Amino acid sequence: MRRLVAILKSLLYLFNREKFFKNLLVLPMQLLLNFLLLPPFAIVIYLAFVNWQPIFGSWTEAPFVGVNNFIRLFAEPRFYEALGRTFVIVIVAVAIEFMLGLALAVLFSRPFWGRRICTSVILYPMMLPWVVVGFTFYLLFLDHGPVNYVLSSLFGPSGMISWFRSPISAIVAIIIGDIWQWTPFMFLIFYSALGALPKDPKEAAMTLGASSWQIFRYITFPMIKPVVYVGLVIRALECFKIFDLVYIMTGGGPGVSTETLSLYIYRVAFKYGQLSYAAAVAIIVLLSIALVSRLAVRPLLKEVV
Amino acid sequence: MAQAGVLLLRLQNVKKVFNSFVAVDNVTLEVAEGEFVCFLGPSGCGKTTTLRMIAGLEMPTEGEIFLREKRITYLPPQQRAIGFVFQNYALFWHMTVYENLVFGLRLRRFPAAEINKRVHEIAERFELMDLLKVRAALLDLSAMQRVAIARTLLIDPHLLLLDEPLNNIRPGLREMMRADLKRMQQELGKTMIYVTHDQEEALTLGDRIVVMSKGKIEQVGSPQEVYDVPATLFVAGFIGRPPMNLFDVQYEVENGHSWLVWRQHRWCVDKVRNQIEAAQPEKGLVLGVRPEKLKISYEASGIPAKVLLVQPLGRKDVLTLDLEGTTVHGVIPSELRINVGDVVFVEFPPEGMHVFSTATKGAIVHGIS
Amino acid sequence: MASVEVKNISKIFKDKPVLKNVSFYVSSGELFCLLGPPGAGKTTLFRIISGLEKADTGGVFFDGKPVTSVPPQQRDVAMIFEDVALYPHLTGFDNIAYPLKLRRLPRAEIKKRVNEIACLLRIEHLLNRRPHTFSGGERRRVAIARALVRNPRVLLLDQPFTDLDAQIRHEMSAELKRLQINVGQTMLLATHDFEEGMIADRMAVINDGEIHQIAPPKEIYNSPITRFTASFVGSPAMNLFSCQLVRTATGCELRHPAFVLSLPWHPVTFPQQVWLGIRPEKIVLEKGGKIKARVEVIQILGAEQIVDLVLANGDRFKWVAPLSLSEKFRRGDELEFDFPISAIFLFDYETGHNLVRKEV
Amino acid sequence: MKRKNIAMTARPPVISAILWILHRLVVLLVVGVFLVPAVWLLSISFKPPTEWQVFPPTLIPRSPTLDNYIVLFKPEAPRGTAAAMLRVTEPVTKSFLNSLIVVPIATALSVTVGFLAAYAVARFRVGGAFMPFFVLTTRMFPPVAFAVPLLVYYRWLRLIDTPLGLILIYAGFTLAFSLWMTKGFIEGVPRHIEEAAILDGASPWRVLFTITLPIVKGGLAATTLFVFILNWTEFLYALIFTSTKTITVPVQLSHYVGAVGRFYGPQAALGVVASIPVVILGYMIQRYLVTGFSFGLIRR
Repeated sequence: MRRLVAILKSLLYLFNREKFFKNLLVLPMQLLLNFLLLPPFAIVIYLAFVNWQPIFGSWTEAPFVGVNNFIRLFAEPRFYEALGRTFVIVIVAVAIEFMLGLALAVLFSRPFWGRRICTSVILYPMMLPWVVVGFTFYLLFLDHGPVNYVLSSLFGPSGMISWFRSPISAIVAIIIGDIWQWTPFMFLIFYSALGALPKDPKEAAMTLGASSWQIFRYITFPMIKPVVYVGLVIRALECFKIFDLVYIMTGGGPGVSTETLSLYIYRVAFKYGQLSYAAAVAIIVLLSIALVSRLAVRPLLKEVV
Repeated sequence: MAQAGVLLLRLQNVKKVFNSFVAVDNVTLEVAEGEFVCFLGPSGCGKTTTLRMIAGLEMPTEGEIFLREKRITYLPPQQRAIGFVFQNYALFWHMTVYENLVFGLRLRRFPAAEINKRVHEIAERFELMDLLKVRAALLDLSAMQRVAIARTLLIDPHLLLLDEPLNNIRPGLREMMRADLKRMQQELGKTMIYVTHDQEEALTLGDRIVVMSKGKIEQVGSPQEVYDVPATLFVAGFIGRPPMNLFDVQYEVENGHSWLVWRQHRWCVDKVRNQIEAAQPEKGLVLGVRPEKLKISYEASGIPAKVLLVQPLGRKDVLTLDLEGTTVHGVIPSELRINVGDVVFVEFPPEGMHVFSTATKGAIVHGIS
Repeated sequence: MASVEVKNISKIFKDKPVLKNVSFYVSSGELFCLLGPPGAGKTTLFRIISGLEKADTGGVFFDGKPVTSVPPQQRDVAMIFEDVALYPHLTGFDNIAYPLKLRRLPRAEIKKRVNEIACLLRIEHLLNRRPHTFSGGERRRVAIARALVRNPRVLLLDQPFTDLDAQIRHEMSAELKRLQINVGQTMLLATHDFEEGMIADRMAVINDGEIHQIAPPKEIYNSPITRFTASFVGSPAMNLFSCQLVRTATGCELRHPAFVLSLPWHPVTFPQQVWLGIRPEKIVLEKGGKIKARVEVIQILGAEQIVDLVLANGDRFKWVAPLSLSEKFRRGDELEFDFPISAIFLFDYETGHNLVRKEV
Repeated sequence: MKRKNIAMTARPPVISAILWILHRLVVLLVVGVFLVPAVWLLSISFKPPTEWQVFPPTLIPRSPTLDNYIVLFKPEAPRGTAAAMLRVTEPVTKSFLNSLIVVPIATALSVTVGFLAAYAVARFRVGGAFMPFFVLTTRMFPPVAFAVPLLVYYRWLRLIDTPLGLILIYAGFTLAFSLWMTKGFIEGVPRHIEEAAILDGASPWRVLFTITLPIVKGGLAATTLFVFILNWTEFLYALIFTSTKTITVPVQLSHYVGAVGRFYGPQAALGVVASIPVVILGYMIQRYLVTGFSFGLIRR
């Protein structure tokens, strides 16, 4: 019995040593991520170089076709259109969200009565299920919905637009929906950054004679630049993935004129079942995003490390 | 009651209340041109709040502030041209030292050549020449402090306010920087108001010291006055380290003579009898004697006391004595060899005996000789 | 209570030597002070003694037995950090009881010992309150109680009182001395304020990871063996003048641009350039004295006054004058001083070591 | 040095009063704009079928009704024309049940795994400084690109349309947020407190669970709620990896929009019901979000 206790004690001792403790902490994360990430990486590469569709039966016997899928991808006009459309949405939406978010953060930086309630009203869109936001804006932009009502009362009946008929107005509707849901995210980042700033430098600038605008331009904004950068990078990458809003509001229509990259991949893979081709597209997208985020994060790494 | 010299700043019944907490209570003060005034008091006594009201960073609830007889009570800080050095220096961390220094001048649209001349002039005096290109966040503490003062001086302020600037600098370096600050102030003749909780710092720096407690001014006086003639029990206890020894004594008149009695010891106070009697001695008196003034020796000529602790401080030793049950502090030159456990004799020097009224906490008489 | 010995401890951090071959011995129950400027390596040394960090070379011994490989949990060392580090989510009682709970002591005994230590440190009123309601002094007392309740072999205090008001700081160091006498606990106090360290039985002056001198505080004050120790211990710091050293028949002569002093003795070794050191309070005001200086700044400090003087060549030094002399001079006066021979120290210009005297 | 006073336009009190009012007006306008969509959704959800398509659209329903909400949970309840028109197949309760099973478990798994890993990263620099950014990039990839291989992998593991499958996906893809936010809160705990506990004799596990965890439990709660919101509102993976048995609320809503066509009442009602939990949770953690979101990049 005594020997058993001795073994147990040394095991416990081993168990407690820092190195063992350190690796044990990270183990669950590694297990989960490896389970979820590694096999799919292998599969997507395998799929991209064969030609397989679920209807052809088991994917293990699929014929090897080399880079055909990639060739087809780079020759596919619909892919480029979807990519172009996604870029347009990202650039316009994120730019407006950045300006609105910053303006709101400055507006809210000075305390006023009821600031807490107003802040929570501004933050709630971010929490909503994307599908609900999509559906709500779908209702708003209906031919006889409130938006057209406002337009008609302003510019008369001719001012009304049937939003989901023409591609441009459909995309504008989508962008407005995205702005409404994600301006709060940019607001939150700027608002917390302004809050975290030390107060002393601003007061010092005041005693040196700086007006509130000069304080913002020379002191406040430069100091929150790292956070602004992070906010923009994260929001741009997140917006690039836009799917729910488009799926609910326009379903990619009219025709494929508002189809974004994610919707295109979804259609090709899960509607038309061309999984090999979709795998090729997925690889290209994954690689480009990895490159972009690696580049975008590097200046930040220099700053933080 | 400002000293001789042109009146620069006047505070009149200034009061500041932070939702029901009275931070500053009816402060009236005058500061003359070229003076070095120290606000001294424990943390939370309202000294920093008063400083911030002079700079315009806080607005008083009541009272007025005048700068050269011009009312500036509600003027924003931008228009007061009053320099403020913060406790953690408040430099523009993302800018270089040069950009910090020129910030004020650029706002005033000074010509570039003029700015350059002035900056290099003051960088020379503050030994910042080789730090001009360094980012403020990477400086060491004393450099940060020098940049903070230089930056403020460059806008040639009416007066300079400093909020415990030497607080996080280690003792050895701190003495040197105090002497530099004092010398620079005398050379530039710039009026300064310096806030500190360290009584030694206030005594060595201030031409005049404003002792504050719980938002009120306890006493305003030269370092000599607040040390030798403390106006209240608080000032007596706060100035001087180790603090003044205090004894509850009774006032008795016996066969024509007036005595202060403590336990079975008595001291004749005939010379100051009328002052004491004018302050209702029956309400209770407090006798205060500074540890440095106590005569401590082995000859049997005073009250016996046992030495509990010897705390050497280099050139002098602080003794903790048990005088008939009450703890008393004494100070002796370190050459005098006294060690723990000895019995020594303590004599109260008549000229060093301060008498306070227990009721009003105010001083009645200083020295009964 | 255990004795602590540190042998040839060296540590390089990011290829900068932080500790260079540090050795000293602290007997059981002694209050030992480690005095040095910030960045001298005090904290790193304490982290090595407590086991939180490993030294590159050298060993740590408690009562002669090596503990270098013993993990911090079993080394039974208590440390008070500069930011005191109380457990913010526990009450005063639970903070102090935490180490005892880890040792699975019965509840009754924990309660007894916690109350015992609480009344020794006069903090009974803090036991059922949370740390954020404590004042600076109270936080230190609870931390000390938490450390002493388990009678650790060694108590390390890493600059515990630096951010307290001056008044409370000296009360706390007196309190430490009182605890050392009552409890007989071996304590190591690290500080950069020499006044705080003067209550120790012995003091080690450390700078840039090197021990300059180990001796009782008074001995270090009166006979510093290096220039650094002389200037670091004492407030205001010792005045230092760089002079040429010339051998003469009767001893030696110190040539300074503003004055010349002759000494009846001369040092064993004869460096060309030396530092002349004299404590500010040892300087004597004397008509006809050799040293002429102009009064620049007078600072009155209660019973004394600190006078800043500047020599003809611009060198500055300080003089501590008793108040009784205050009427004798004002700012701008030219005064004459004499440096008493017994109060003079000579340090080698390069090495900074005190030069050994040789009576002629 | 001649003193140049500053050419400052002193703001007379009148202008600052106007500014004050203007500031309040703009705030109200902004709040209004953010409320309009939600109010419109609510008003539709209380309107009978007749008022769904009326032009000009009315904000306050003339004859408010609760049918749209009732029909969600009990489609067979014959309620005049509304039910007949709806022909809704299955009730919403199943998708709510699925969501209430999958989302909490996935959240708990994600935060637990994330917290443990965050502690290792914050305290022992495991994986170097780049590790947290690597985990963040899992968040960068467009989910649909990742779903392609995952679908084949899940079919092979027979995890499609199973709660376990969805739980693993949700936990994995919110791990980045769990790790990032808890790391920020852990770094808020001064190291000395943990070292004091070590010297008191506590083993590394005991330090983690009796000292660090209690101090950061506020932040941990906020992270849990935030991850809950992310999982509750997730749509794409739920759409692809579930078909009938484990569909979640967002997928149910998309089916509604597609299949039921112009029946905006019940769709709006489901939208409102799906949003209520997350809006409440969002309000509760607002304070933590404001502090947690500056990514610790603001410093001297």
